[in-house]
Amino acid sequence: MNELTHVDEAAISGQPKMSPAVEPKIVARKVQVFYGENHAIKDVDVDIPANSVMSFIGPSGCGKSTFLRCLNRMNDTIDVCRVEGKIEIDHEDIYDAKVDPVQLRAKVGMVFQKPNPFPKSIFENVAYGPRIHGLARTKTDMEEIVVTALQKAGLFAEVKDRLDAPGTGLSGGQQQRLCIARAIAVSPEVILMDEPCSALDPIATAKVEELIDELRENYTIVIVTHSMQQAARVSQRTAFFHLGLLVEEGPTDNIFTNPHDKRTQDYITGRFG
Amino acid sequence: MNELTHVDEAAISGQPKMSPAVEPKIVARKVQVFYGENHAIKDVDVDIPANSVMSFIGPSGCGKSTFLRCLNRMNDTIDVCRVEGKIEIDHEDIYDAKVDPVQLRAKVGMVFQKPNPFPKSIFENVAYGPRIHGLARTKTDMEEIVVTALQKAGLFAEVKDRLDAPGTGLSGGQQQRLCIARAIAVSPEVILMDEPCSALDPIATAKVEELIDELRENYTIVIVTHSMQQAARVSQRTAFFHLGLLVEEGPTDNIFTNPHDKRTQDYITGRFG
Amino acid sequence: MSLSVILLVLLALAAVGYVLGRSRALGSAGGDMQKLHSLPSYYGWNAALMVLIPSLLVLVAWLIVQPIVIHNQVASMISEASIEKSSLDLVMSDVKRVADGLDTAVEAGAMTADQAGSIRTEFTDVRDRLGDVGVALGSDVNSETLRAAQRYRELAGTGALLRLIVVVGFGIAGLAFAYLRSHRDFRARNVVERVVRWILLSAASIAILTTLGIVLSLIFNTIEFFRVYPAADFFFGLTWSPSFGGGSELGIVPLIWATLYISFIALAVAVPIGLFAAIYLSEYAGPHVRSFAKPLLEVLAGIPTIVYGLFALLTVGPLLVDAFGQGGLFGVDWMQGASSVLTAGFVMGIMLIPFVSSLSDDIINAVPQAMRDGSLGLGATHSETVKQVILPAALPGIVGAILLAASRAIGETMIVVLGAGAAARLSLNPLEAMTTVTAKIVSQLTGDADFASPEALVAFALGMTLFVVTLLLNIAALYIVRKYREQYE
Amino acid sequence: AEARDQIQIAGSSTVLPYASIVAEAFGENTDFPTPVVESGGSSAGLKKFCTGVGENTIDIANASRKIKDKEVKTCAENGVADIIEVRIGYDGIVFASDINGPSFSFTPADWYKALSAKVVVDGKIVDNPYKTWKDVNPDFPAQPIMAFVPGTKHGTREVFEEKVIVAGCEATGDIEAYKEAAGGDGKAAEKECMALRTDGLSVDIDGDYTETLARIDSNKDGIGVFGLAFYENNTDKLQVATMSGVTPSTETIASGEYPVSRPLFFYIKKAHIGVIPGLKEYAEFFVSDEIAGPSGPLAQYGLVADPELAQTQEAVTAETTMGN
Amino acid sequence: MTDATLRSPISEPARKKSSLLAVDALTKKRNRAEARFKAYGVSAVVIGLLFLVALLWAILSNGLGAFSQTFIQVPVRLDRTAIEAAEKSVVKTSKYRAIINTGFRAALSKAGIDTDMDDRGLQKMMSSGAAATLREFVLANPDQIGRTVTFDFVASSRVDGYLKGRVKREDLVHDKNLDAAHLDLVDQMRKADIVTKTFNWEFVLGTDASDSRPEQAGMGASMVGSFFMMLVVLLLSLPIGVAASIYLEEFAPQNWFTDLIEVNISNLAAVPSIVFGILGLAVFIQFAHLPQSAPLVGGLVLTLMTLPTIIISTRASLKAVPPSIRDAALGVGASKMQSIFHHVLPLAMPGILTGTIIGLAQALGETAPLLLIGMVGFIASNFPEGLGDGFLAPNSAMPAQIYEWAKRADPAFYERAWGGIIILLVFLMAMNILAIVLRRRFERRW
Ligand SMILES: Nc1ncnc2c1ncn2[C@@H]1O[C@H](COP(=O)(O)OP(=O)(O)OP(=O)(O)O)[C@@H](O)[C@H]1O
Ligand SMILES: Nc1ncnc2c1ncn2[C@@H]1O[C@H](COP(=O)(O)OP(=O)(O)OP(=O)(O)O)[C@@H](O)[C@H]1O
Ligand SMILES: [Mg+2]
Ligand SMILES: [Mg+2]
Ligand SMILES: O=P([O-])([O-])[O-]
Repeated sequence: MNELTHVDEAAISGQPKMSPAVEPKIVARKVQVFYGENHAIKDVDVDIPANSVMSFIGPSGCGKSTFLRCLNRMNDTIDVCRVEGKIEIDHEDIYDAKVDPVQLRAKVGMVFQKPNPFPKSIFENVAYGPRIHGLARTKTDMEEIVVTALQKAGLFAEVKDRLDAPGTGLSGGQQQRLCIARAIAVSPEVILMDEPCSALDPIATAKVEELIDELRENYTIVIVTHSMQQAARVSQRTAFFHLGLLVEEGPTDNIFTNPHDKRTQDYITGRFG
Repeated sequence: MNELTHVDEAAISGQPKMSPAVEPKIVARKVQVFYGENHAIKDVDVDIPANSVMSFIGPSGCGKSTFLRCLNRMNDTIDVCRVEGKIEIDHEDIYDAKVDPVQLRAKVGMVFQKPNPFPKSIFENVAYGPRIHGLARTKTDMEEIVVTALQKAGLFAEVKDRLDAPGTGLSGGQQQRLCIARAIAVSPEVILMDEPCSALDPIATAKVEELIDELRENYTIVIVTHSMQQAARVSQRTAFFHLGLLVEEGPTDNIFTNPHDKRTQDYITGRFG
Repeated sequence: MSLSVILLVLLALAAVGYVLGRSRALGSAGGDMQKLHSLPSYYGWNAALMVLIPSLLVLVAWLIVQPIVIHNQVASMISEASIEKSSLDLVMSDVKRVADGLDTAVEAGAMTADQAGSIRTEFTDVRDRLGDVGVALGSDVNSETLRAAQRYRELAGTGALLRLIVVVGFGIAGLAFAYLRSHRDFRARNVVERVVRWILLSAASIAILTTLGIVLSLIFNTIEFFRVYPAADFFFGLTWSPSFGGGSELGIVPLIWATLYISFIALAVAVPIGLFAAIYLSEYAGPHVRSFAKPLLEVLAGIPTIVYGLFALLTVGPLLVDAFGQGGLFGVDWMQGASSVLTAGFVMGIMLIPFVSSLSDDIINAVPQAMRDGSLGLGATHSETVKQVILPAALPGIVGAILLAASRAIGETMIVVLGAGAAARLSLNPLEAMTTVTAKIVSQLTGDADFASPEALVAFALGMTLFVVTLLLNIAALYIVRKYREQYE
Repeated sequence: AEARDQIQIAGSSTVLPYASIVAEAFGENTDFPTPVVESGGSSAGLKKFCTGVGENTIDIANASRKIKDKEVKTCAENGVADIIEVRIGYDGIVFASDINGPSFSFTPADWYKALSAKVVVDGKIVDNPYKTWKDVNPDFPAQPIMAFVPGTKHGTREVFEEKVIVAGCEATGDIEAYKEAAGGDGKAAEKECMALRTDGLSVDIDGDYTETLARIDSNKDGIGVFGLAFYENNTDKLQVATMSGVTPSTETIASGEYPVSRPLFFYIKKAHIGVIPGLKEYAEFFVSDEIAGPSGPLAQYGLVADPELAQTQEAVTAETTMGN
Repeated sequence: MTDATLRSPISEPARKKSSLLAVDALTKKRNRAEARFKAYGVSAVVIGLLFLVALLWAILSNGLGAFSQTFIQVPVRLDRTAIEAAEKSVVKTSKYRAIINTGFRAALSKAGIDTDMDDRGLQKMMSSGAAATLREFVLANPDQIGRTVTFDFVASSRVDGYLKGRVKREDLVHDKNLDAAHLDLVDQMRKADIVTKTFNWEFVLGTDASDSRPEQAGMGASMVGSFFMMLVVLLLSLPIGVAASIYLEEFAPQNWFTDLIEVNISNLAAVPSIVFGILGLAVFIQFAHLPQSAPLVGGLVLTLMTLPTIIISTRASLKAVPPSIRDAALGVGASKMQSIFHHVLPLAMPGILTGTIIGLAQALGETAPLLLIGMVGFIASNFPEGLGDGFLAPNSAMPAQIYEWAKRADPAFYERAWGGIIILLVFLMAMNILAIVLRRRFERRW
């Protein structure tokens, strides 16, 4: 522990902090990710402030999802994937041997890019998380949690008559919202959302954005999005990734109005490639 | 055949044509789709003109994907799904017993909402269609087809060094583009795209839109999208679905600037729900 | 010999058909594959199938009919007197043997073909001549037999020639037909796929045919059994005690009971161990552990059951007696000898481990990673993910594996005979010796009782009853699986 | 169709060892191919034998019992009318226990009292109360009764019941009590004698003598019923008990001194003689003095040579069928 | 109903902030459950492997002895008159034994061993097959008559057992096949290098021998029988099983007929193997007139028996292939057939191969059905002469051979039965190795 803290201090102090305004919830330093030979994330340093929304933008394949998956160690499940560097949440190194990824993931929830409902009923899909974390004492508690989560995700009205139908029989956008409901039902501290609105129509998108705004008060949210409008609408800070590098990071307004880096500028003006 | 044409005429003449300007490629009349008890598409009539782009918009779960899947009979694969009514492509009833769904699907290609690459190499993913349709005589031919398709889908640059790597190891957006490449590699007459850009960043989206525009000259394209901007940018006609009904259909400009139906108006102004 | 020639000719024709069909289709499209309805190879396959299928069907029919025709022709040459002396069947087999002998002699060069057709018993000792080329005959050849044999050879020769002509003719006709049809608009793929589909259907129908065969091969003797033994006593009798002298009691109840009991114990051993092993191998173990542990466990399925039987009798049984027998570890006197339901069930369970583990492992492995990610992403532990997401998704396959293991348990003999004993008993105590339906089928079938007696015939009735009982169990299982099936994606 | 050129034999597993010895020697000593000897039991063999005549059926059935009249009838119905019966000798049935245990000299009465389901004690028919051999006969040690007897599928069981249990029943006089209870019905009384106890002290063996041996191996108190040949090959593990004072051996059985034995047979389809090459030669070879005689390899292996072998030889040579 | 009217647990988090490094009570509990679960898994595998080790230990310790064999070296003078006399008698081999005896005595006295044993006694040292070996040699090499040729005769099972430690001096008191005097002789002969113990190729490659000659019995012929049977099983059951599964899983309409087939298949799995033997006897032998005891018939019966196993496992793994893969193929215009053969089948391959491995293992070790079609017993001590013969000539199979040996009286057969099991297992592994390697290559997650 000692030795590790030691290294931390050194590593962190050795880097200029990018957003000293708020106390950062998540601190990443020199993160490298390899898929076998493929160097997918290169030397990424970023601070993610608490109780705010940060969005990751960048061209497809630049490593947004990969980096996001580092934050709750979902990359552990990919055999060929190797993560280096240091990521701290609340000053605790999440790659520390003592950290239990299970507890980490309960604290850092995730909505995946491809909707992946369980082959269970809609109700069971949402109830699953609260049940394993023991969040509901009674059946009524559980029902309340499920209904609330579905409402938050804007799905309840559409499925209230068929909570027992399989979640896999929903439309693409419905599945996505089901996955959002599933993630917020366990009320994590940090929520990672990988393109949560990509399959959603504008109205559903607006609802989810509203939800994100609401959640921000108590949670730290990281969202990957392809829509710069969305990034502008919901996030306080934005990070721009390109070819595995974090090119630029800062207050959303700055990034969009006054980017420092040529690549960022090119990207947001659509002048890329 | 005679008898069938007979019925057609009656059915079609009984309905007011909605877009008499161009010769329609696809004509749908009184289409009903049921998932078991769930009545997902109700009485949809639509003409889709040749050599143009038509977009389907509407809130999530309204039946866009379901209707799209009727057009190449992909719904045949879902046991509980039942389709009624008549759909004609080039004046031939595609639900006729004589029609070979395989030939139909070769003619009517599809990009699915959830990217579903084969667990094979990237090259094989794209080469598969051309191979079964005998589109390439030699290995070089095949390579050319694959490379061209990947280039058109805007993926080639990113994967050219790892054409032998599995397609499932790509990022979400890359997988989506791979599926687009796979669909256009067999050069169908009609291309159905279910939210092809939902996982794509603006630049990739722009490329795909460019591709759609280019393809329009020779192909008929139907695209499901959540982005009204995208619908406005790429399509000549737009159809708005709501709760399984086709509420309104017409030239894209009209729909967005001067919708007849209250529901359409509400939807495009974001005043829904 | 000529049969393989025909087959070779047909194969060659099929190959030619493939090439011709393909090239003609391509030609009709001006060499442009895209103008064809189907891939060129489908036209080739179409032609090949058109050559093979009709001609092979004709060949099979010919193979069945020709011997009958020849047999009848030759049989008419045999005099009443010789039939009187033995039987037509035997005389005919003698004829065939002599004919074969002549063939062999010609082949070996001991006779010319002419000689073989013209020798007479009056001038030649045929038995001797044939003996010289290593053809043993049971007795001297009389002139009638020899003439019949020569006629037989003649007919067989003509038949073979005709057969060649007709079968190859069909092949050529099929080839021509397919060739003419190989045109760019011809839906070759659909035709080929339809044929393949028929092939698939006929493969599936083999199960029905097998069942039919089993029922037919059991039913007559079963009926015979019920004619000599009252059905009610058989189905409801609580005692099983056959005896040679007659007066056997042949109640099936104790046997069915023990069958279910032993199978249950076997599954109680195999399912937890097998399932946990499968989960461990597919979810936790690294590729190295997996790649050696899985095949090793599969060896358990390949060890002959007699070894398991001896293992039960000599190792497991005595251990159990040490524990539960008189003056044993637990000081209880529940077990008399090494043989018991528990002994057999336990050892059978070991044998069944790979049935559960290997099949389940494959199924669990096939559950998409996205399911695991979804669950792990919610903060579930690996075991929670397995229990609540993966196993339900893999359930149909796992149930299939368990059913297979159960089936195997019901059908097992050797382990029961050695591990559970041979005496039928109706008891709840798993430490007592009992025996199963299958074991009794084997013992009554291979026993010494008069084969027309109820003691021997009962084997068929037992087989039939077991068949019906398992059929009912399977229908129930099918129903349950249908009800709880979960489909991912 | 190719003609069959080797003799096909099926039937009793008791006869199998002898048949295999003869078949092997026949193949070695003649120009005929070695016959195929299937096992599967007397009943199954006779059943196959009686399916009909012709190449597709077997030529010889081995049996450890005489063919039954009903079977002869079925045979005849299927065209197997002329059957030559050949008795090859006798199978001695012996009682043996673990070599390191005490030795026994039994009488049939001891076995009856030890194994019968019911016995007569003080004039009353009661469930068998005996638990040790000493209870049965005070001369015996107090070893728990544990008998491994042939299962009901075995022909040996019939012999055991008739020549040991019923004989013992008669010797003790218990049969009279049963007869009385059954109202004078002798058949019923015999049945009563033969019913073996089901409390686990008498264990049926449906398998072979190797199984019986293995069971004695795992339970040293056990006493098993074996074939003489099997015992003679396993004298390192087993000690044999005398019956009524006679030690079983090929000599004592042949002379009739030792009472428990059964004849072994094989049956030939006469119709196949002259058709299947070597069939008659095989039969003659089998019963020749050099093979089946008292100093031949069969006796060497444990078969009790038939004192009337000469008659059998004659019958075979003359192709005398049953009933003639 | 609007969302705002509902109390939301999200605005007041149910879990208080906690350190990741300190594991909370619930997580501890869940982790313990996790550890337990994993431990169950490990112990399941370990238990399975322990049983395997125990069984293999039993097999090896009992069976390895069968792989060595004692031979006695005897120079035999092939005397013409003696041979001619022998050829005239009914049981010629018994006369040849006398010729061997003469040679044997000479060899003994040459080695300075004198014995007063009679001829019968001497014969007990050697397998009764020795005479047949000699006769065969003489018939094959008539030019050698008159010369002296040195033979390695197989020693009798008792002598062999003595050298292997199986037969003890004190056991021979009641043994009529050998007595202590013989053992003294063996000891002396060993000193004189007349007896040797070598690897027993005859056991691996040879044919069965009768009950009186365990020392001569080998697995070779039955291995060939099993080989041809397995060939039939593999060539029929794999394609038919896979084809049937594809039909049922992918093409069959959901109706009563499909259900009937489905129930039938699972029911066939529960049919005792001996019933398949009854079927084989009735259908293949009595109805179709295929020959008795033929590996072809055995193979057909075992095919029917193996089919359910392969079908059940294949269907389960076809079911496990996600529908999106099928959609993807259909979407680019592949026919259903193509989507199955190009995409679904390769993904289902591991399960199919597992079914094949288990099904073949079962078929390879099965005896009961062979009993009824005549492949158990003392069968054709000859190797098949060609391919056709391999399928049609009477032959046994490995498990039947083992089963036969296990029943025979001479304890030497017991050793051979276990040795046969070793060969069977080696055969099994050789047979499966390809499937196991293939399966590893097809295994992947998506
Ligand atoms: N396989 C299925 N089984 C049962 N119901 C289904 C199935 N697929 C879709 N549905 C239902 O049919 C309705 C229409 O679904 P569809 O997928 O067409 O919606 P959509 O317009 O494509 O929505 P989205 O934009 O979210 O993809 C929805 O209510 C959905 O739940
Ligand atoms: N499982 C994997 N195995 C190998 N390479 C992978 C894997 N997942 C992603 N990659 C590669 O890593 C790089 C980054 O992928 P990532 O999924 O992080 O992109 P992304 O920014 O999320 O893109 P998108 O917006 O398209 O989802 C890509 O080049 C991708 O091909
Ligand atoms: Mg991504
Ligand atoms: Mg959709
Ligand atoms: O096999 P058997 O008929 O002799 O018991």
